[in-house]
Amino acid sequence: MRIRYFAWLKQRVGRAEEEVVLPNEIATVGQLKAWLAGRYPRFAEACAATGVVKAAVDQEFAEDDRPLAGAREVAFFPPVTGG
Amino acid sequence: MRIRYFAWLKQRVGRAEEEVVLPNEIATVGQLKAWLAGRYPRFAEACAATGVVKAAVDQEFAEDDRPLAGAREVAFFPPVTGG
Amino acid sequence: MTVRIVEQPFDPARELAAFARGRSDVGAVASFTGLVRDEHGGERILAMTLEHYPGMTERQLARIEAEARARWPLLDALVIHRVGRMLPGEPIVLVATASAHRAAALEACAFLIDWLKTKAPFWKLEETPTGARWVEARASDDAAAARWERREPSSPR
Amino acid sequence: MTVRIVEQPFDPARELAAFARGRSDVGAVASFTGLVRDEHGGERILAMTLEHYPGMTERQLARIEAEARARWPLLDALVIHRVGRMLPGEPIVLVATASAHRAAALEACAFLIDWLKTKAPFWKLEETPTGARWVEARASDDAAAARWERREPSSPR
Repeated sequence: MRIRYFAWLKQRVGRAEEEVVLPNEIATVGQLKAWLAGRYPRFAEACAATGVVKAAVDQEFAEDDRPLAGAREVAFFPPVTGG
Repeated sequence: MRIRYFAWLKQRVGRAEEEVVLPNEIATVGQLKAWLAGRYPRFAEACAATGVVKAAVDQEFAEDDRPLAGAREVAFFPPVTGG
Repeated sequence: MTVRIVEQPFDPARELAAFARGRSDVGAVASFTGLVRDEHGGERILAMTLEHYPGMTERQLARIEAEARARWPLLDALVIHRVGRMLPGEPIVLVATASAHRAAALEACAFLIDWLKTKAPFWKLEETPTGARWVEARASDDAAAARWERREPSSPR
Repeated sequence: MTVRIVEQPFDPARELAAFARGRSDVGAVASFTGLVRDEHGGERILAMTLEHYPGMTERQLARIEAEARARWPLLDALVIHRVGRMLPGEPIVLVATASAHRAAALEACAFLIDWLKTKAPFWKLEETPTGARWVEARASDDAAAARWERREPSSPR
């Protein structure tokens, strides 16, 4: 599975994207977030603040309870600020 | 005093403007309207319908109770439809 | 801040290109253009003539524009209204507003066109294949303008 | 109906000149342009970089635009959003809408920019004299977007 990071989360994690092989027990966006937080302390910091880390699964906004089954790409990013 | 007519009221009255000398008893916009209605039957028709004849005194919108004292120009026109 | 009545065709894109140009304190520009349509109420429109009340028109537009500036923090505003005879596809009116942030620009632009439609002395005469007819005022325009009414002495009627 | 992400500067006036051109069924065109300001929160802004999520951005913009067309009788709609590094005074985004009557054009234009601001994956990085900083999302943008929320399955999140 491909994981992508945008804006300042990319800087916190130190990379724009990576390929990961998930352990079987990681079944939702929330579980993936927690798993990545274990690898990147500064990602964990961001996740500790409410509403600061948003996610998309296969380019669709997704909440923590969104299942990962079949997903090819998961992205994490701060709230959007375009326009 | 100068009286001006716009849009289809101008066509009804048959003129765009005229100079009139008002009888002393004509003191308000409403009285002027009634006086002009006596001269122009098709102006009278229009006045009979509610809200169809609007007025301005010296280029400011005015209601029927607006006094005419000191006024130089009174205009009558249908509701505006610009923009 | 500019209000103009014009008798010749004007180009909204060209006006917008010049509007608020070179001002880097402007973060938001909103615009509205009204154009002559080729159809109205099921009848074909061949041409449209805008009559107005010279003098009062400019006064009312200036007043409406001043009211917009009093209500919103505008950095610039522009109102151009054409008068005379025009053809389908030609612009009748352009309203543009500039502000630091978008809410002021968007709201002031809607306000300006809503109030212009009910408070500025213009009248539309449509030419159809069966003759000319004066456009009737619409209750929906009064309702749109009333959204912006406030009970304050400063408010233009 | 067009949605474009562009990496080079674009000219809103030129885009508007081409928008809905030659269509005499259009009676109303509304537009909104967002530009880079030279100041934010009391600090001077030297430049702004817009990052986005290629693929998802286009998808979200197309969805928002389709939602606007479902809600209002639009004859045309245009969304152009720039990405990359830009300077104060340069346009970031252009939204334009065309309809027969003004309410649809004005409302759809406000809707498009409000939803774009909260539902399209763009992020702003400001360069100031003291360094670069990511712009924080504003609660007022969420509030503006929420005005347009409806509890319907067709509504994008």
